[in-house]
Amino acid sequence: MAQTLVEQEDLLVVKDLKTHYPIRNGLLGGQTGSIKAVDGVSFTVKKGETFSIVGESGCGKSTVGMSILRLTEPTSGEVIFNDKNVLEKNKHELKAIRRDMQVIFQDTYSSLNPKHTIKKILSEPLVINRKMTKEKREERVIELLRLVGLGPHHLNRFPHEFSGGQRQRIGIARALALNPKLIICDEPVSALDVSIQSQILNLLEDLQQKLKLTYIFISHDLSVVEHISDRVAVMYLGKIVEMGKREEIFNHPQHPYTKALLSSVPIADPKLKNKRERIILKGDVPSPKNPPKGCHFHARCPFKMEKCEEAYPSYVHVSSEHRVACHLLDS
Amino acid sequence: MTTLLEVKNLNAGLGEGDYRSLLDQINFTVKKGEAIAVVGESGCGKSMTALSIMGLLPRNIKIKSGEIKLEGVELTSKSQKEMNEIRGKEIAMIFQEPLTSLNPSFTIGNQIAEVLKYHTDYTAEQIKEKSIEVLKQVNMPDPEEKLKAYPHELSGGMRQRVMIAMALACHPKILIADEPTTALDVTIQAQILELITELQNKFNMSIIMITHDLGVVAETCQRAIVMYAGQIVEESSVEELFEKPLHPYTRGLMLSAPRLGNPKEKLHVIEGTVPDPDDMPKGCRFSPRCEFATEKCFAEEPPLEQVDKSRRVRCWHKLL
Amino acid sequence: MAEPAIQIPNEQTERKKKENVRSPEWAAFKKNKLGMAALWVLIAITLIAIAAPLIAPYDPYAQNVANRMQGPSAAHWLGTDSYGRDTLSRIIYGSRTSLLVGVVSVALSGIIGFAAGIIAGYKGGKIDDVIMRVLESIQSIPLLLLGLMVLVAAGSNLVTLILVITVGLLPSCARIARGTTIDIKEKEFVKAAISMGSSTTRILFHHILPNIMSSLLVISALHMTSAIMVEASLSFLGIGVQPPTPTWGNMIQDGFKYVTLNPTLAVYPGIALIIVSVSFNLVGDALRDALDPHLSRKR
Amino acid sequence: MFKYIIRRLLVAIPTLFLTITLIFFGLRVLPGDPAAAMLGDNATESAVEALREKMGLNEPLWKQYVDYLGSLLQGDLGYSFISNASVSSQLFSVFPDTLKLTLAGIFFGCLIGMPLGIFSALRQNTKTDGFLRFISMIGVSIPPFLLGIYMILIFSLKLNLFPSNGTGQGFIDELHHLFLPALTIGLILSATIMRYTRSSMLDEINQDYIRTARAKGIPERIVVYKHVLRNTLIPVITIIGVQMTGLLSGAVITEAIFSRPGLGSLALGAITTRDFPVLQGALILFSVAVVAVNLLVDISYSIINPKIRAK
Repeated sequence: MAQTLVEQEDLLVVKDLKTHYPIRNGLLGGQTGSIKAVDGVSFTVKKGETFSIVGESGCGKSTVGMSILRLTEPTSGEVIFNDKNVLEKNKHELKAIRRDMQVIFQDTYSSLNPKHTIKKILSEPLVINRKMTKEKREERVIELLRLVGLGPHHLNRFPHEFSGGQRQRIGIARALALNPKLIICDEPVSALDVSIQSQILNLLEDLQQKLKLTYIFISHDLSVVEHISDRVAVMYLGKIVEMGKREEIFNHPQHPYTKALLSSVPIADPKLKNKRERIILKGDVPSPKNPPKGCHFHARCPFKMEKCEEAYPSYVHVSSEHRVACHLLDS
Repeated sequence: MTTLLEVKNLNAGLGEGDYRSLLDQINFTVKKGEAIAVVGESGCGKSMTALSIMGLLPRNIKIKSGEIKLEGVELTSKSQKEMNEIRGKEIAMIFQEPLTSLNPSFTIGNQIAEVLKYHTDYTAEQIKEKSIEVLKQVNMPDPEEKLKAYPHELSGGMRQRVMIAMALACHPKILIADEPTTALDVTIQAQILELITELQNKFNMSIIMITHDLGVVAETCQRAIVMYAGQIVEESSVEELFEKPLHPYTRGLMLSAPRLGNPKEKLHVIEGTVPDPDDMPKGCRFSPRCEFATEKCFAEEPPLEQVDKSRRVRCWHKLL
Repeated sequence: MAEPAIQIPNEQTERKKKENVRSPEWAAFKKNKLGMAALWVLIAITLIAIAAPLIAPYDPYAQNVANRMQGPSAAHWLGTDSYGRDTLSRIIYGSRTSLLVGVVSVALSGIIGFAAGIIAGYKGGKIDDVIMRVLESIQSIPLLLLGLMVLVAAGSNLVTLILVITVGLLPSCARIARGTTIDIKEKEFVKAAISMGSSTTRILFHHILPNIMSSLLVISALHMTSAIMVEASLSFLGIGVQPPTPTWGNMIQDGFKYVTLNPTLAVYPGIALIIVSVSFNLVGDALRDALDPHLSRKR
Repeated sequence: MFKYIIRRLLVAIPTLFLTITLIFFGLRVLPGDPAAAMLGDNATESAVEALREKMGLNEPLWKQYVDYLGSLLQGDLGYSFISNASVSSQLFSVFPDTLKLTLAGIFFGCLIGMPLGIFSALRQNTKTDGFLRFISMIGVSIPPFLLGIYMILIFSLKLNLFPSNGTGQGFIDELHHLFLPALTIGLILSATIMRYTRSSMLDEINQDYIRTARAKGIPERIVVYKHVLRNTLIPVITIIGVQMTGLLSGAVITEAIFSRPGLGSLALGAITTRDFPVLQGALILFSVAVVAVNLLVDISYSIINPKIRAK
């Protein structure tokens, strides 16, 4: 976990980011509408912290990550990384920026090229970006393997010879190869068993301290998010509904959705079973193809008011870091 | 409480020649009206245990020995045809992926009616009434309309409700739920778990909840069986289990999962991975990953020992 | 009724034996006896075709009117045709045409079709639409009739014949390449490569091509059969390779003319044709099984 | 669904247009002079030139193309160079014969292929399955003309069961004549259908919802016939569309071998006389047929499949 957050510089500023996917359903394959996967998201990530984005499937959390990297092309907005606007850069400049921003994926099978050995996988970023002698490169690859708890004897093996946890370690090593400043972790432990999950979470924390990394941690698992984050953003249907420091979000949630989300998590303690206050939401997450008018959450919200159906609430600052988009806090 | 289902010394494995053991000496009972959890990581044999009870093991996996008795009646010797009288009527099962578990070509109504058609003497009229009734029981909005819907027209949570409705249609004595909420979002998971508990109490139904999530165990079950590498390593009431796990693996599982409300500095780690059935460690199967392992653990396999009336553990160095 | 196997989700991961790790595909292929046998047959036939002048007992063009339409004998193992030419020698020489037409048209259609498919699949959008629409149109022209037309208009010759078959094979080459490219393009290792700064060329040659190579190999093997069959059909109709150059197609045509006198004349070259096309299909199928046991059922 | 059908129709039109364009340019861009080809090797230069003039080959290419499209729109495929008869009327007079043969072939293909595919899948990895798969492998590797010849050799010449040529008079006799050629096409199609049915069935049997059906305690026969078969056979229908070009080519050559009238025989006859307009007309008609059948298959698939229907 990161040190004190006061006075830390911003590494990444995201302003009003929108990523809309066209829906092609017209007669000649024309566009009839759009899925607003990410619809006006703003946040800043400070150097050395872990910023988490949490939400249910379809809320757009992964799209935010992919849009920052421009692996998915955003529709509008600003992504300022190290004082450079990522969205305005051309191919060449982008390549330079991307060296400092790397990504780790959920699916450890598809994130490693099955035809390449571990050596080749880990050498690739070095071959592309660094002028290095073969010997230097090999040294660096072994150093990377050691960093994630693997060894030189793994060099000539193929991804399918490893377990899921080991493959994720390789994915992390590859992301580290170019000494990035920011790593976007897209559900990095969701596909792993509990006992392996803790290995990877600990590794990520160790690496953060050792290498002064900044993480954007995307996950649907609130327990994992609480464990690893410094600050948390809760997303619902393309928008951030609540954002704040970890303690603020987990101990004093303000948005009804955050509250419901937290109370939905099953707790591994039978003694708490009947003591917890539980909010069970009615209905399903609406389709992002046509989100409800007004506050997107109003259809499921236990505290719905008239104005919730009419206008999307603007952000209310509960504290300097903690902001909430809910009409309940308007007054 | 009366014993409903009894699984005795069940062994199952893959293939004929190079036999690979997948289930080893599985022993447990399910009492009337209780919810029992089978917990473990992937590859520990929990789904295999469920499929053995249903008589639905894949063709290449065979039960080698052991008994499965439902109210004293032996199931393993029954033919597939005889098992059809039991499946869906006495024991029902729901699965992890509600999307792929429903046939995309038939309406919800058709798929619910099917269960009733082959297990009751209802007329078409009665079947329809009953179908609407079970959909109401699982809190499905506009059940009559939903009968005409196709699975792809419903959300994941709705589909899982349909699966549960289908399972409930004939009032089974046991419901086997194989990771019923793993594929669902957390707010939907809460809905479904609440529903399952509600139905268990309402119909005094027994539940075998197969899950990897200790949170689900704590919230929905009274008793738990912890499995590792094809064996039962611990059995206990849920309260006692969380109070004081006796097996190092159980303890490790509990400590390694981050828990809401106490963000600790460092997570506990169980080193290594679950062993491959091809290459099981000698002695205790957990020994290579166990922080308490001694020489005895590497050499001799511990028995599943009765500790007190309701607890059993398979370990040489129980964490008493 | 046999109880079909249910797939076991996550219960145990299939782990490949250690020694097969380097090339699990080749190891799996070797296990397929039928596929291996077919591969040997093809190797043998290729060698025969190359060494035809050394192997053939007679000159395939040497006529001997006194000896026409003979049944099998010690001197002529498969008898003689209506001009008294040795059938066996003509079949041996015929393999040259079949294999030449097959190899060249499969190679040509592969180079063009795979490239078009990979570009369509990788780039997507408008380019994809245009390429696919053109190929769809080609696909709706019956190849055999197109061949007839073109060969009539341009005169029968080997080059035109090969070009026609090449055009006919293009759509399915492109389709396979496009489909597999899209599959691989969506994989996260490609996204990772982009985020590391890989150029498009590098992604195509380092990441996509090696992963779709095996599918392209499979379709090429299956296309050999198609090419050989079309060549034989056109030659049978008398507009492919012209007599007296021996091809299996025109030998069958010749035999069919005298089918009442000596039916075996049409049978022997036919059997040769079937052996070769079955072999290519068997190799293709075995390859597919070896590459992806799940994919093998998709056809 | 209605929208889907309309969209599918709108896509078919440019495809058809492109196909016709490709045929036009394909035939003109390739080397060789059709006029010279039509007249044979001994033609004088002036005769060739006269024919070029008559065929409009001396016009600029774009003019030829516009004229060609214009007359196509009016259903005019030109006039036979040999008989001077209208090509379209010639084509349509023999079209029913080809249609009959093709439909009978599809009938045999499904009749043989589907049950064998199901049978083979239910006995997956047994000797029976292996044998059937090998047979189907030969089936997809044998060119139609060869199978046709062997059919004649065996059933007409050796066993004398069926006639080897002509169409016959009266319904029964016609069927008698139709049997062998239709079986030839059908057998080859059945090999593909069998392989496809088998693989589609195996895919289906491994689906989660089949496990659900079993868990419901439904009799195995219902599981197979209701849950597996329905989803198996729907996609099998679509391969008939995919196989259409092959089927028509098969029909052409089968007609030639069995000396039956039809589009194929007409086209083949036109080759010997070098009757260029007839050949081009046949090619266009065949291509239109392929596009149309694919359209029909897609639309009927969308009607059967609830997932597309919902759109």
